[in-house]
Amino acid sequence: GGGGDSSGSDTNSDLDSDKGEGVEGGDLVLAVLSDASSLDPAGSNDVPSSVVQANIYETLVKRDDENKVIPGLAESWEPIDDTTYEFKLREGVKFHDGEPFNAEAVKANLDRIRDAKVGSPRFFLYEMITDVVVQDEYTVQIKTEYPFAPLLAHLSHNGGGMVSPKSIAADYDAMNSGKDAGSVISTAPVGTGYFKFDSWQPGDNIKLVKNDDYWGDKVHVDSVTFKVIPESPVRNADLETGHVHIADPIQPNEVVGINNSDFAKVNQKASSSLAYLGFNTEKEPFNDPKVRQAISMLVNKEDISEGVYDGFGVLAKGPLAPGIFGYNEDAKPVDYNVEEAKKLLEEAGYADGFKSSIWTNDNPQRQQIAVLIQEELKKVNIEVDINVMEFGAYLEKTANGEHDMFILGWSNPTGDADYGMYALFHSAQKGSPGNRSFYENKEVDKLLDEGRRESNPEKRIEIYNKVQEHLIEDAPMVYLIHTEYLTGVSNKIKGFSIDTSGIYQLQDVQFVE
Amino acid sequence: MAKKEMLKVEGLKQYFPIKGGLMGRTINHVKAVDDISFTIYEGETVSIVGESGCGKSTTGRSILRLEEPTDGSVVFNGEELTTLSKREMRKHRKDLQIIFQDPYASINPRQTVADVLDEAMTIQKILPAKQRRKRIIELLETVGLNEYQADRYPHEFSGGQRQRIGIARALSVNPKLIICDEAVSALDVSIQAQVLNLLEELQEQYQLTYLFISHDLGVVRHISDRVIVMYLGKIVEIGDKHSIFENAKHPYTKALLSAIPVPDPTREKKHIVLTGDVPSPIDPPAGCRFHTRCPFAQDICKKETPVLGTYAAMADGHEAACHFVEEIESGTLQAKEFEETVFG
Amino acid sequence: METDLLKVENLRTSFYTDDGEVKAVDGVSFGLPKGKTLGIVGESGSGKSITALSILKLLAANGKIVGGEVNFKGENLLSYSDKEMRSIRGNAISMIFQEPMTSLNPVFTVGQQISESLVKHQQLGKKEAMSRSIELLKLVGIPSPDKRVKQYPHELSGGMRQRVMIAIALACNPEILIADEPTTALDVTIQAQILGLIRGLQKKFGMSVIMITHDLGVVAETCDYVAVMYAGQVVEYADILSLFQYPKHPYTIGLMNSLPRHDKELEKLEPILGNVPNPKEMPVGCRFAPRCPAATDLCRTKMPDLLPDEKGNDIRCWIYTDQWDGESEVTIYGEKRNAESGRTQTILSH
Amino acid sequence: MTKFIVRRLLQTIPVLIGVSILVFSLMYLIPGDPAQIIAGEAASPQTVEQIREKLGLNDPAPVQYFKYVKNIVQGDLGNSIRSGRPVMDEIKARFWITVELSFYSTLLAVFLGLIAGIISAVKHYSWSDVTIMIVALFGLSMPNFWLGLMLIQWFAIGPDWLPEFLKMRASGWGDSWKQVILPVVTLGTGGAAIIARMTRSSMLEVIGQDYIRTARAKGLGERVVVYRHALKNALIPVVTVVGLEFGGFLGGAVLTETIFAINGMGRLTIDAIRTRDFPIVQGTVLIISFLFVFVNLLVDISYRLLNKRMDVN
Amino acid sequence: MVVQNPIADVGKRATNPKVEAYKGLLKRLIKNKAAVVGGLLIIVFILTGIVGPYFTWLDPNATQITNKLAPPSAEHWFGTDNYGRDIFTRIIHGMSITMKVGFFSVALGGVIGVFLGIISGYYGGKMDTFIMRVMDVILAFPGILLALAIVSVLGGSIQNVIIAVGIFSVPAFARIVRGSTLSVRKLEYIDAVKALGASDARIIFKHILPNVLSPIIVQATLRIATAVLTASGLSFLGLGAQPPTPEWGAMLSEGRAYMHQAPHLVLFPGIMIVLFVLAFNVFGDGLRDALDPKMKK
Ligand SMILES: Nc1ncnc2c1ncn2[C@@H]1O[C@H](COP(=O)(O)OP(=O)(O)OP(=O)(O)O)[C@@H](O)[C@H]1O
Ligand SMILES: Nc1ncnc2c1ncn2[C@@H]1O[C@H](COP(=O)(O)OP(=O)(O)OP(=O)(O)O)[C@@H](O)[C@H]1O
Ligand SMILES: [Mg+2]
Ligand SMILES: [Mg+2]
Repeated sequence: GGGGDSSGSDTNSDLDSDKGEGVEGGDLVLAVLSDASSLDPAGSNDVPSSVVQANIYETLVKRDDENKVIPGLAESWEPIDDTTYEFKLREGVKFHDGEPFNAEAVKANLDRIRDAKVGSPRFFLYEMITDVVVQDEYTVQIKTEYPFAPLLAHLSHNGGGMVSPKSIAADYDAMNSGKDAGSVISTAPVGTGYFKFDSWQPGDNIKLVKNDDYWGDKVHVDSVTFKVIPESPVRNADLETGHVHIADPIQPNEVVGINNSDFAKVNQKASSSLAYLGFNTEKEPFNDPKVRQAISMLVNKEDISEGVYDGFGVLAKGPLAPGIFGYNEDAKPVDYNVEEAKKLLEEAGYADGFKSSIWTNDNPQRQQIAVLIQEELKKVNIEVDINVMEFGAYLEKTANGEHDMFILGWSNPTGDADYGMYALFHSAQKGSPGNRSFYENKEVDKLLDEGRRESNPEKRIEIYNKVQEHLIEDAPMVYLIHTEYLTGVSNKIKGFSIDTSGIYQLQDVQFVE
Repeated sequence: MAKKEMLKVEGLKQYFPIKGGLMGRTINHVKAVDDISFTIYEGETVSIVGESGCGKSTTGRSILRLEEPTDGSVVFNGEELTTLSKREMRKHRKDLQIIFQDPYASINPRQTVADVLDEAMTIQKILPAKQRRKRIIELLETVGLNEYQADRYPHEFSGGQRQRIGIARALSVNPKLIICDEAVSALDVSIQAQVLNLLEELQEQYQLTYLFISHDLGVVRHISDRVIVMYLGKIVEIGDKHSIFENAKHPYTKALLSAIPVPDPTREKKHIVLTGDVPSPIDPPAGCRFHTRCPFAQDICKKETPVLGTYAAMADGHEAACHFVEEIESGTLQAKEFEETVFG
Repeated sequence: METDLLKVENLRTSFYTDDGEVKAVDGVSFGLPKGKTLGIVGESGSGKSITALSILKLLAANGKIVGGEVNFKGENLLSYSDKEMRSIRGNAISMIFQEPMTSLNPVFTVGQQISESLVKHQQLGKKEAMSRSIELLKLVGIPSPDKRVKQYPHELSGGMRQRVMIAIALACNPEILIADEPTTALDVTIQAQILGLIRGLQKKFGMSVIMITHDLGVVAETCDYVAVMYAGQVVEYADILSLFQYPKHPYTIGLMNSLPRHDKELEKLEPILGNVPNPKEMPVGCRFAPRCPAATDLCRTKMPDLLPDEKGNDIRCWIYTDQWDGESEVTIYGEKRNAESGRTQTILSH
Repeated sequence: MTKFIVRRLLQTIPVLIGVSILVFSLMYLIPGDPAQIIAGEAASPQTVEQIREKLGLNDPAPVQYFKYVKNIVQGDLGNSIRSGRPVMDEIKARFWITVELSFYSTLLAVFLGLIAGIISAVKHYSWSDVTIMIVALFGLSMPNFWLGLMLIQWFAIGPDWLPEFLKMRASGWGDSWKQVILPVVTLGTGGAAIIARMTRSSMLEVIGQDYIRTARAKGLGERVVVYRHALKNALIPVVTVVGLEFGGFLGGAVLTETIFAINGMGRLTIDAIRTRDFPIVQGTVLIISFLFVFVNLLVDISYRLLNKRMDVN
Repeated sequence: MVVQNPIADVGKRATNPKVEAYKGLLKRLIKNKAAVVGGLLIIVFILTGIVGPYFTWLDPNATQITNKLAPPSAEHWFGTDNYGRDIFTRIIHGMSITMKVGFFSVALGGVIGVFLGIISGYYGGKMDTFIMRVMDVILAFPGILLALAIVSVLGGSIQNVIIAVGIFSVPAFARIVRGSTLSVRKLEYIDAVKALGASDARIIFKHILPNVLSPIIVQATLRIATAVLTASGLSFLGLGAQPPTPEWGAMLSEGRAYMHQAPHLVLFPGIMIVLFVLAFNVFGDGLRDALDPKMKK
């Protein structure tokens, strides 16, 4: 099915259609769910931090809306051999502190994020890098341990944001005097981006100001403030009363109301993330693929999409969202089919159903999904309890494999199939790295390893298509939905968009008259 | 004398710690009872009198080990009580009973009279359960209550009747000695007389020994054989009641006796009025504790604590703790600023 | 007999409770001549305090004066408005309460509490009032009064607090001082101080005093006249000598005989039998009848009136009326009394 | 007095030690590894291990606790796991917001509560008494987050006809009175109700005391009796309640802060618990507990100022 | 032996005294109009909680996405929620859960608190100091955080909410009971039974406990109110009952996302909580007045 397909497109242009002329200046206020934890690209790995960092730092390469890698701070690049990439850097770029951006800076950054003493939560992005070699002022080579195809995608990740070498040095000095890593960089972030850091009231707001010395097109607004407002009704109230200009996220059920209002519209954007119902494939009865398939057939994704997301989402066929490199257009999703499911259960010896549980964390959408699935499973006498856990406990317990079924999400900030599947399904990644289904399939392992190393994009697509077929067949999880980012955008501004990993694009935003 | 010693108290001290200062250390003590000794013989009534806070009740409570004495010995019926374990002590409690002042507070409001008495007998295993009811009714009759009142709750009785229940409870375990701590003070005069008479009759009937604590000298004179006068934790005078009431030697006892209004309008209304208030037992005055209010006080009184002694013109067993008993008696020592007041 | 400064006639006060009406005071009559002391004695709960409070109209919210008169200098206080009453209270008539511990406001200094009356009734300034307070404290015998005025009640001993209460009561030179058990909470030696003090002040200022107590000793030593109360009523009103020498009412006799005394040895106490009647279930006839050894059918069915005798003392007992239906000589708690039949009746209460 | 204060301050030490042990062991017992949480849903074991090592989470619990206590004694509450900032800094930013919020709420509660309570007591059993007490009971029975939501619905979003000047700001704290009112009302309502009831019963009780009768016996007017003699005494138990309420507000501000997006200590603590940011949780709990104890110390002091009787003990 | 004269008897009725004692209490309780209203409400709540679920004609958990967020109507009295479940039915089914939370958490906190309070008050000394310091710690510890921590450790479920709220209410009971124990312990009848040789256990259970019962009962009714509020606060923070349990606090918390669009989702559970809490507050107040002899007029 494809109930949500059409809504996957970017509605940006509609949004701005009858707005007036843009003006320069103004303070743009965004209401966000939670505060950044660190403004050091190596300091955290959460979305709230990323959305701010993306405006301060730039990466060597970027991805466009079609997920194609495009130049960032690197003007061009080429593979030298299987394990070496060479980058030509943009010249004349300066950090906010006036330091020049050059190959040394790239090396300093990539070395830092891999430094055990720094203990970066984004280490995993670059753990395959063995060396960064400065060729000349504007040329740098990156060497990896093994051929690693998604390297460019990984470099486009926020974790690859370039920090001023002066800050890095200062940060190391601070570490030597007993401070935590990132203490300097996070409190006074210095990048090359179109916004400069201004102030941070932890827990409340972060303010960035326009970088007048930016090497490219400068932003229109004078400053941008990310204001933390955890409660949805309050975000909306502020949007309505004009205290904020962008409210993120909007609850699906609120979209119609806002779109009908005269103060704001909702920006929809398909995300690259996946919501899924995972099975503990090492536990009875979920070690039987038939049971997993049966349950997959019992999950009414349409209902979930309608009921939980008010239709704002793309029904998932497999683990990858449309648009991600490696997405299999032709994959046959498991369809809702109660009869077939009953048959499968019978074959598996569970004609009379069984008792089980679904775990989830205190995320309202996941809870709602759990409730709907619980109701569906009742139809085949599968009695499930819902167990809502607080996030920390949830992650730990699912990593330990204490669960039966669980609902979780997986986002894909690199836009590459490897990121979307390796951690989730490779048997080497069981538990905390991401494979909380404890799924193990030799063939899939092999394919995933190959996909990483293969540098030919065509071949990679082929490999990943195969993986997806296996994954649909084996059903280690029920692929539920690729949600949409729903962002309330005030009628007072235009030019706003958001990318598939949820990063706000503020470069073109301006107030309208 | 062939009198049998029933209770012998020696060097009894009861100090209550005062917590305070930093970290709630003990910073001081209330010397409620400070080294007192006396003996009670079988079948007699000994009273303790004295002003509020002088340690009368504490003496009684320490003897019963309701408060663990700080120091001293209490020999009851030949047996040292202070060294008994709690468990052994519980067995001995049968012989030592107590009746309290407040008829409203001294019975559990949630027990019927029968419950109260039954419990007492259960604890001390006085009778098999079946025979207790009969005994309860006997006891009630003994104290002048009726059988039909056995199943009533305390709130259905008047103060005097409650006091009778308290007495019945004390009697129920066949004690040898009963401590009556202000047992009649809360009662109206007319009821008080009923209860006093009852106590006297019971004493006769069961050869009870009473330690009678009261601040009412009229009652004390009526009921006692011997009297102990306490002042600020110490015994200042002790003797048979005639000695005390007719031949008091200690200036405090004299003042005490003289301060009481006499219900006889024809009598001369002269009183010795002590100046000042009773000092605090926390920091009792050095030397004789009474010297701060004593009209005869001399320098030595501020330094040396007088001991109990029998002086000239005092009967056997009559002792007073004053440096100047004889001088005052003979008139060689005159009172300073001795104030006499007339009420009417 | 002098004219009475205060004359209470057939005062009746009731409380209205969940369980119905409680007739706490039900027929109280007495007179208080100027400069004299009247004692009110009686058992706990007999209505002594309520009588006093009724005079000043200071009853709790659920209490109400339902009858009688309180004549002060010929005017019935019961007809006074609230405002008029306030000008009497603390001024012409003042009162000392039973409990020195709880009758002073813990959050104000002694000085503040004394001054209040002065400011209110004598229109003194704050400063004057304070220096007058110091004088008053000196008057009641509190040492270093200039320091004490600044202290709070808890810093004083019980005896001192009671003196402060007296100072408050005396502040405006009252004509009548009502002392409701002013010494019950105190030790005998302190009691002696306080009673001596009140007596001395009375002599000095010539005021009349109502001394409420249950202690016959106190009465004997301080009073000129005595009203004996029983179960809400005055049962006997007499001058002090008559009362002690020849008590007439059986209750008074019983009371005297059940009193253990420290000044002389008594063979055996003669207690009054039985208990005080429950205020909710008062006997229909004489209220003392259930406990009276001489009670007859008449006593049990009809309430006697409070009637004057030849000495001008009042007595509420059938024995001393011509309606008496018992023996002409009765023995009450060991005392013999002759019935006085044939006397003319004049009803004291109108 | 100084001695008393010093003594009371010292008495708080065992309580704070208890609190620190409690919070430490709770944090230790709670499942959820901070390193794992920082690393997120997709964390390679190496990444997690690196973080653990960095945070010193591999030490045994007692070692961690003593390290922690040692640092506290030196005035160092450690660094936030999540942000790496010193806990002191993290708290400082929010501390005054929560204190302010609690303070204003207490002020409102006291103001409303006292007025209502006095009226109620003085007009005992009148219709105004009954009305006030019914309103107070409702105030007491209302979940305050619900009240907060309702207030936002009515006064922040509001119906169209709501005049502009009545429209309050739904989020944040303190830039204008419009950002203050809703949270303060939300937090203060329950307290106002409690104080009103307390004041009423305390007034009624005091009015029955002997010394009130003494005041009347002096011939004082009813107003003087009620407002001078009774109120000052009646305030004593009320002060205790105020102290407890203020303490309660500090902890209870969690919900209010969450709803109104107020960046205070409550929200910080909740977020920190969620992210297993141990040092922050320990720091905030310690500080909130300390404040609670401190406020109660203030209560005790005002007790003594109001009521000199307390000196006896 | 004959004692002078038999004493006149006070009352002549020979009714059962136990009944008499409680009759008085009941009488005073009934005089308090608010208490009667509160008591009746509680009875209605209890009855509904017990039998209500048998009389509802809809399944409280049956989802019907097509009919979600329906406003109140003849068919759905209180409307439907975001899954299309009938709110009225859910509220009826949630009644017993709310009651369970209230009763059991108070029972838990009460039993522990009463025990600690009695021990503390009766033995005094070091034991008392220690227990009371621990209580201080719990009191000083921000309540909601304590609950949060407990629920985090044990996982979110009704039982754990009960445990959390129960522990949270321990200090209140302990303090009150300690206070009353201290005053009861001073009463002379305690010394009297001690002098009879009664063991500590007997004194505590037979003589102290029954006499500190009335403040406990009052505290318990008022605590039930607080407990329900605390529990709903926990649900609001997402730490309460597990879905799809129709616990009112959880309903409220889930419904808040739809506040603008479908206010009935928060209105009805909110009102129910207020009423429930109100009933116990009112009743507790009345009980306190009835048990307090000072209020006897
Ligand atoms: N448990 C206790 N802790 C501290 N001090 C106490 C304790 N019991 C009694 N005291 C103090 O000991 C002193 C003597 O008290 P006690 O009760 O024995 O006096 P009393 O002579 O019986 O007085 P009263 O006539 O008022 O009953 C008093 O100062 C009292 O305050
Ligand atoms: N507010 C009240 N409500 C109901 N009954 C009351 C009230 N005040 C007093 N009484 C009753 O009035 C009666 C008389 O009380 P009163 O205080 O005058 O006694 P008393 O003679 O002063 O006793 P005591 O010697 O104990 O002070 C008592 O039965 C008492 O119970
Ligand atoms: Mg005593
Ligand atoms: Mg009285």
